[in-house]
Parts: sequence; structure tokens; C-alpha cells
Amino acid sequence: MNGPHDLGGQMGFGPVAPEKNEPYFHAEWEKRALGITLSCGAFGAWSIDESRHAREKIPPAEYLSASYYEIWTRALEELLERHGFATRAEIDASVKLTEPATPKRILKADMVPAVLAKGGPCDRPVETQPLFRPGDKVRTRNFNPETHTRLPRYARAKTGVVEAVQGSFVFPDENAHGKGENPQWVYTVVFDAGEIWGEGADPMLTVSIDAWESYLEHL
Amino acid sequence: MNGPHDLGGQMGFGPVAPEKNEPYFHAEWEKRALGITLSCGAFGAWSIDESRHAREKIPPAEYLSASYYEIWTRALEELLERHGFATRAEIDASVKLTEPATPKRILKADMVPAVLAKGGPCDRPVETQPLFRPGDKVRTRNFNPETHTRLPRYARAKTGVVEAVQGSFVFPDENAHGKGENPQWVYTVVFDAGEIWGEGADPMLTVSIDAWESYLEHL
Amino acid sequence: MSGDHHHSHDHDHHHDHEHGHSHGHDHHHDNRYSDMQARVKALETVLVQKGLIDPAAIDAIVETYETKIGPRNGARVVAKAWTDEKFAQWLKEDATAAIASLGYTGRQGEHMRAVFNTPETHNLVVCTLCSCYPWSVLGLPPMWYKAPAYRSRAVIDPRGVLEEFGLRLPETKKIRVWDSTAELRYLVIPERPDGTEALSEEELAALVSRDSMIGTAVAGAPR
Amino acid sequence: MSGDHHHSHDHDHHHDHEHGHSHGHDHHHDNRYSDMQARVKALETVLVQKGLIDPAAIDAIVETYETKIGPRNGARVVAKAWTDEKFAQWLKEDATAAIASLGYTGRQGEHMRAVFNTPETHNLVVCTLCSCYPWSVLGLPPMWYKAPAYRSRAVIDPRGVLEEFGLRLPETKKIRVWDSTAELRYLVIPERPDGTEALSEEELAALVSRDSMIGTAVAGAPR
Repeated sequence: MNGPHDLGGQMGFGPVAPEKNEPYFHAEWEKRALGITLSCGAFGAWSIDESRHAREKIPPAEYLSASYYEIWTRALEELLERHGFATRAEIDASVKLTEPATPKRILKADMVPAVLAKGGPCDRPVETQPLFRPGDKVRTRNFNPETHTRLPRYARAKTGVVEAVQGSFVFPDENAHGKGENPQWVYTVVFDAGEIWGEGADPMLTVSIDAWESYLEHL
Repeated sequence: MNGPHDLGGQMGFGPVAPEKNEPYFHAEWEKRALGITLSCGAFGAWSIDESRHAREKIPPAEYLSASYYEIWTRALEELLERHGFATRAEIDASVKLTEPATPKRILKADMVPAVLAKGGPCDRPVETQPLFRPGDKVRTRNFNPETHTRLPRYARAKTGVVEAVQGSFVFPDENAHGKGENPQWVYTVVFDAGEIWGEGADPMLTVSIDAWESYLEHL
Repeated sequence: MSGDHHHSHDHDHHHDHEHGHSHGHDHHHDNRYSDMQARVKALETVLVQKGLIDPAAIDAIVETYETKIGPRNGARVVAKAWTDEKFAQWLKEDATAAIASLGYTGRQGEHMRAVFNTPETHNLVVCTLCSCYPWSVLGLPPMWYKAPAYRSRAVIDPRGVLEEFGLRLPETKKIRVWDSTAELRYLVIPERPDGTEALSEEELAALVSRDSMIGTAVAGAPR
Repeated sequence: MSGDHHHSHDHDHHHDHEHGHSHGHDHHHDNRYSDMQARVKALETVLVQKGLIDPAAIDAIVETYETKIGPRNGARVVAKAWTDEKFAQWLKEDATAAIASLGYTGRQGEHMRAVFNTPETHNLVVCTLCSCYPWSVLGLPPMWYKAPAYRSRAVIDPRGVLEEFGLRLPETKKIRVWDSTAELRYLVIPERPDGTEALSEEELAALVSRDSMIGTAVAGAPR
């Protein structure tokens, strides 16, 4: 979706303004939000793609004024309700009112080091050969789905060059919506800034994205 | 600029939700905001282009959560300060602290009917002939200026057909920044939805913009 | 996610009310509108002290758009176009002049274009970049016309937008969306409803809603 | 406009404090962070009551990212790449495995790529669509990396962004921006500073800032 998260090339947000001391957390609740989000991820009920889409669907004015841990928390509430683990009424009341769905696993403290060290790899074997090779000229597709995609708006309908075949990975556009992992080859595609941003673009700038195979067409 | 105002094709704002009774104003201050904005426009100190750009530069999270009269008011404060009529310190304190610049005119009650009935025409003669004719295939330019433009992001680098030559008008991209009116021919350019939105676009939909001549290139 | 959205709005709204009750509508109220009330009052105060604005002019502007300039203007244009072929032709060729002949001129109507619905094509007007709207014939725009939902979706999903207005067009109907990106202001001339042959121009004008002149509705049938 | 912006923030902030004093830090406070404090506490309470989460696991996660997984990991990768040509080559060919050989694996580092700065080209990493970041080697991302200003501008005006970090690149220097749109996570290998021939791997690692591994800085010169 062309949501508030698709920020490449948008303007008006002011300077980047790095903080002086850069604390990892700016309030105690941010620590809990991190830990709760990762703990709930361990339920195995939703994919990273589904959670990204839940974040993207936060209304734009709220998304753009929220800190990232707030974005996480708002999306988490949606996912917990969607998958039957907790309702917003329960969170409003701060009390259990219903029996939750059964998670695939519950993250206990002693499991944390192993779970974090393992992560959640998203590469999956595919039976096809890559359609594109390094050096191929490609054009990104033009589409504007209301559903999840990882092809940013600024890089649609643009001509670039395949730089690398990066392996085959879960396809987020379908996996985010419970349609299965349907892995595809992923390519790093490089664009001249002039192709993307047109006149006045930095002549020494190239920008790359990592693009699933179905985002690309031979030129 | 690719500001928060450039909304065509953005998603996530929910249903349109027309109101039942649709009052013109939703609070007394909105009436005053309308009248003050029009009264200050009569100063002759800024153009509609400069005021539009002041609105676009409101930070995105604020722009997207503000009502339109709030957007007007925030931009008006900026224009009043920029042109020496009132400072934010004065508005904060609700008291005159400095002598204002001299406006070209001050709108009195008895002038209102004539001023509203006259409006502010923006057509200006040019000495050139139109570069494009109805039926011409054109491509809109690709650019992403940080300055004001009226070529929306969704209609850049797209192929369309000139439908009409609409006359010659003040060029906002320069006038908004005090660089003069520099009028250009304006054309209505029609695009198939498929050209703009790509796959899945409504096959029965066409979208037109009104484009200044320098936004267009012969195909 | 829309659940999330609604929840949090309700939640915030609840807060505002609670504060409203405990603080009254003073300067320290958190409600956006109350803040704006104070801010705009301060703005007017300062500008009046400086002799830059005339509060009576503000009153006159508000009164004009509350009582004099509104969609009845446009409705009369449409009714005349329906009943007077020459006027309709004039509208097509020079809408600004044709509309001015009925006395409707001025602010945000300086450069008018009339676009005619046909059996084949439905027209819809939007301003994606701000809120351009033909004030001289339609008055002040409604809130939704200026808000992000309409401005973002009218150009990409007009059928979906129209359905939210209760207008379901056949899939075979062409839709033409006019994005008012320059200083032209568009007035949609809806199709004349069937069975209106006997109606007077005034009766016809009563069938022309504001929305039908934006394109989010069609003209109504006579009762 | 930034003045406007600041004004209104100060203004709101002022309100929040006033409310904070009158209401205390209760559920009805309007401050965003206090609201979030209550909200997240309620969320944790409910999930614990349901037996779905273990507060000690949350503590362990926080402790891990506060004390164990941070940019020192990445700095050691860089220092080794500077001193061990074979390791550098391995990093280029299979960064995930090369980095894992130093013990850095797992969440948000499952699929690593190392991109090497050269005299000709400076690399910069961003995630315009969310906040993808190589946690296993850099820890949690800083606030600016996740915020709209960086995400929006890094791909269109990287030179301007870098100048805000105090890094002014020559105009002849190529810039390559890597937008992490898939599950690959990028670690920039900055150029080894001049005059560091005599330094140990550990001393070299001390020259490698987190920002130099994102690309918003270069590696520091030895003192």
C-alpha cells in the first residue's frame, strides 16, 4: 500500500537531528514494548510481513507523529486482537477477560539467548532458475496495490541494472496476507539517481533496492 | 516539494465520510480564520502561490491531522511574520509589540462585495505560441524539487495526451518564491489510469491535470 | 487496523471531554479546536490593534459565504444549461463568461470550465494538492473535499469513493477525474434527469445538488 | 514554518505539564509518552495474566540489547576485515557466515551483506519502508534511523543528510545508497584510516563508530 511508511523522497520532515547521547530507550515503556513485541512474535501466529503491514496501516497522521516503539505497540495490539490473544477491551481495562488462543510457543527467560541468536531466516529454496542475471537491464513494475508490497513507490516503473542475485526468499506481498510464503528470487537492482529523481538529481548518486523477481521485467 | 499536501494515490486515510448536515463552519474560530485569511490576502504582499507553499511546508504529521482552516491559519502566521505584519511573539502574547509593514490595501467592510466579486485572475498574456496542440502526445517531466510545484508526484514521468490549451497563466513554481509571474501556457493533459497506476488500474478511468508548458515534453 | 484507529480516537476523545469538564473551555484545554479558538482570537486581536484588518470586513466575508454565495448559484447555471441550448454551448466554449452572465463571478471562480456528464462518461472533480474549488458557483467546499481521504483516493479509486456517496456507476461507464492542479475551476454539469420535461428552470435547479456539481452524485429525479 | 512548528510543540508541551501536575501520571494524562507508559503496562499486565508472556523474558531481551549486542560487534568485524585479507574476502562472498564465525548471529542479522567503502565510493544504508537494521552487529537502531527525516531523505539527498552528520564528501565521490527493502541487512565496511598500520585489531575496532557502519560517518583517525 502507498501508506505513510513509504517515505523515500517525501519532504518536509526537517533535519535528521541525531541526538547527543542517543539512549537506546527514551522511557521505560519502550523497553517493555521491545520485549513484549519480541515475546509475542514467538507465538508463531504472524509473520514479519504481516506485522510490517499492520504498522503501515496505522493512519498517516498517527504514524508520522509516533515514535517507532509506539508504532510497534499499536500494530501489536491489532495483531493480538486479530489472532485471538488479547482484545483492546482487555488492554483498555488492563485485565484478562477472555481465554486466549494457543500460541505455538511461549518465550521464557531461559530461551531468550538461543531465540535471539537463531533469529528467523527468511530464505527458502525455489525450484526455478533466476530469471535475471547480474548486468541485466530491468524495469520495475508499475502497480499501486492496497495490500502489502516492498517495492517502494519511488522505485516503480523505473529502469535499473541487476547487480546481484541474492538468493530466494519468502514473498512478502503474499505472505503478509496469509497467502503462503511463495518464495521468489531476490535481486539487488541499482538505479541512477537521475532515473529515479529526474532533473537535478545528484549525478554521482546511485540507489539500490532489493527486489523480488516478480517486481521486475526484462527491458 | 513532495510535501504532505501531494496526496494523489496515497493510502491509509480511511473512508471519505461526508458529514450529515455539513455545516460550513465547525467552530466560531473557523469563520474568523476564513475572514482573517482573506483580509490579509488583500495586503497584496504575497501571492496565492506563496501561500499555498506556506501550507505545504507545515510538517506532515501536523498537516495531516489539521483541519483545513487550521492549515490556513498556521500558514498565515508564517506569511505575516515573513512579510513583517505580525510576529508569532505578538500572537503568543495577543498584543501588538511592533509597527507592521505597510500593506498595499486594507480590506474594509464596504469593500468586501466588490473584492470578492472581482477575485484575483491569474491569466496573463504571453508572446509565444503554444508549443503543444490538442491531440499531442506528451510526457510529463521527472523532477522532485524542494520548492513549490503544481505537477503532482503521481503524474510525473507519465505519458498523456493534450486535450486543450487553456490559456496562459502565472507560473506558480517561480512565483511562489518571489521570482516573478513568468506566465506560461497551461494545458489539460489526460492520462489513462493504467499509465499512472499500472496493473489493476480501472480500465474505464482517465485522469487529467492542468499542466504548465514547462512540465511537458513532446513524446 | 481501522479498529485500532477508531479505538484510539475514541480514547483521545474521551480524554478531551474529561478535561473539558474539569477545565472548562479555557486556554489550557487540549482539544484542538479550543486551542485554535484562542490562537485565532489572538491573531485577530493583534491585527486589529495594528489597524491591518477590519473585524466588520470579516463579518461581511463570513456572511457572504453563509448566505449569498453557495451551490444554489451553480444549480441555476446547470438548470439554465439544461433548458437553453445556446447557454449550454456558451458554457462549453467560455464557462467563465456564461456563468458571469448570471451574476456569478469572482474569487475562486475567475477561470471556470464546465464539464458535461454524458451517458458514456461521468466527471469527478478533485484538487489533490490543496482544495481548489469553484467558490463562485458552489460556495465554500465541504470538509471532506479538503480532507486527505478524498484528495488521495479520488484519482486512484473514484469508483470506491463514489460508492461511499451512495453512487454506484455501471462498470461500463467511463470516469473522468479532473485534478484541479492549476487555476481553472471545474463545474460538473450533471445529466438532466428523465421525466423533467415539464419542469421550470427553478424546479430543475432544485434537483441539482452540490455533490452532483462536484461529481460525487448525479442530479436527483423530481418527486 | 519550523518556527510555527516549534511554537505549537512548546505550547502543547506546556499544556502537558500543566495537566501532569493537576492529574498526576494517571491514565488520563495527555502526554504521548505517559499514555504509552500506561498502555504498554496494561498490555503487559493482560498478557502476563493470560500466561502468554514471561516478564523475565522481557528483562532478558532488554538486557541483551542494552549490554550484549551493540555496535562493538560490528566494529570487531570491521577491524578484522582491515587486518585479515582472507576474512575480508569471506565477508564479500558470504558475510553471514564470516560474521557468524565471530559469534554474531541471529535476529535481524540472518542474511548479512558487507559493503566496502572505497576511495571512489561511499556507501550509505537506509530502510525507507520501515527500519530494517543489522541488529546482530549494530544492536538496536538509533531513533533517527527509524524516523521520517532520515528515511525520506537518505535516498534523494544523501549528501545533505551526511552534512548534517558533519560529513562533507567531495563532489567527485560516488554515493551508493542501499535501501534495505528485503531481508538482507547491510553492514558498511568503512575505509581504514591512514596512519593505523601499527594498531592492533582491538585498537582499530575502537576507531569504528556505529555511524561509520551505517555510512553516516567515516572511521575515525587514531588519537
